[in-house]
Amino acid sequence: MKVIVQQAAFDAGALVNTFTAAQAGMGAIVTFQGVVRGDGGLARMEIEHYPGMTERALTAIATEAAQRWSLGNVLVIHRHGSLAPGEVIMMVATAAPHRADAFAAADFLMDYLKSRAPFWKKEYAADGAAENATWVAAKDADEAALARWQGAGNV
Amino acid sequence: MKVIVQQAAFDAGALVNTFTAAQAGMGAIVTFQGVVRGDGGLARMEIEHYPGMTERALTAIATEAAQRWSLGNVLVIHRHGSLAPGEVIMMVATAAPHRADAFAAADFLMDYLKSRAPFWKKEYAADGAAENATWVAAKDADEAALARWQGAGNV
Amino acid sequence: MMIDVLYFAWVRERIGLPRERVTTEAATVADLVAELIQREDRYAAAFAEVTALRVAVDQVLTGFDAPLSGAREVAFFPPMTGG
Amino acid sequence: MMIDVLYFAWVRERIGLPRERVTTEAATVADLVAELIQREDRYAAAFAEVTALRVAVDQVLTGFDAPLSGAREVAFFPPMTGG
Repeated sequence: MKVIVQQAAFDAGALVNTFTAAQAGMGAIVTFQGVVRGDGGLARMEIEHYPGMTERALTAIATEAAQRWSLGNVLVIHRHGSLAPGEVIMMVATAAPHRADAFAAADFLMDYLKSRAPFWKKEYAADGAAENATWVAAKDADEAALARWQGAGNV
Repeated sequence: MKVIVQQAAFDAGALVNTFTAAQAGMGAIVTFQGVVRGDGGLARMEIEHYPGMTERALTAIATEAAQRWSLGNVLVIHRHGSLAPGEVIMMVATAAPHRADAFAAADFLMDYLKSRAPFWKKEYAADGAAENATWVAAKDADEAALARWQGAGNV
Repeated sequence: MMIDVLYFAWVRERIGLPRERVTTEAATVADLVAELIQREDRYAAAFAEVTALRVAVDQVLTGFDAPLSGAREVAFFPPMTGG
Repeated sequence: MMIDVLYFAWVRERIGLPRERVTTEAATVADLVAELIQREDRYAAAFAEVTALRVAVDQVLTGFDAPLSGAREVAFFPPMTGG
């Protein structure tokens, strides 16, 4: 299990290949990448996080996934700082003997990461003015999504 | 939408990066990779397919996914011929504005690809003897999995 | 009419060839299977458990009751195991 | 006792600083919030809608009724929006 929090861009494809090559006996690899959308004239976003707690929270979520499903490995990488539209914000990867576990675990990781890992996004419009920047509001749907996982997996 | 059927190995990471970079306004990229497992002393597998129908079936499945969910793009690549344990058999990638659609579409693609695209696997043990090679049997669970998608998405 | 008949995986192995051109007046896939079974034991062996087989007419999955009128290509194979 | 109090996102912006060391005898997170609100308007503004906030004690998410006994670090922030 690996959890990485960094400001720098990462090569998602290279990470995926390394992750896949490191598995033994895993028939299924699922990845999710979150990408900055340029909707509504977004120029860039700033991602703030809580150093220390971020790594703890991501590790706890990954550990929970590994307890619920039969997984060979889990990778979580999440950026912070300034990101432009089209940039990859984060990625999760799961390896499992069977595809249902790999899919469910990746889906679970995303739902929990969104609502339980301490990241906050601030969006800057094209004029870049700080006074026009707005914090992204959490969606009720994101919190509601967690209820899907009550009793899911080997719990 | 892109469907590729080939014998040669492919660079999954490079394909993922190209796929991700080509999207506009898509916030979510999901990939699934199927990998040859070396269970029970498997030395290699041979994947037979039905040239012509394979591409048609994969295109039909990808088109169905694009009709059911709000997707920006779909990629399906599947190998045939001889593959050793650890080799990547196939990959699907989906791009969507939102993660729920990207996950559901990838999951759907895999279920349908497994039971509706004309590929057949034959497994060879370490001795490599053709008379000991066995065709992989379809699982009842794979057929049953299709029922999950009754009415799922925008249908 | 002339139809290309294709066999895949263990159906191909049991019959011993990947494809052949068949002259037939069969109205449906099931009629064609009945004709093939009459030919030789290897066909009978391949089609012994027809419920275990899948069929495609002109590269589209269909049922054994599908009509063959106008069909150019019929393929028989076991359930798929891709992915 | 001395506790490091951290603020993130718009909570940080309203209060105007990312962290501070606070001397308090508050028994719970809610008691600490009540003390902070007394200090200055900017705290009152930040904690006006306490139900819209999340709290972590020693880097673990918890509720506002959580005890502070032995705590070294308390953080206040809006609901997370990662991913």
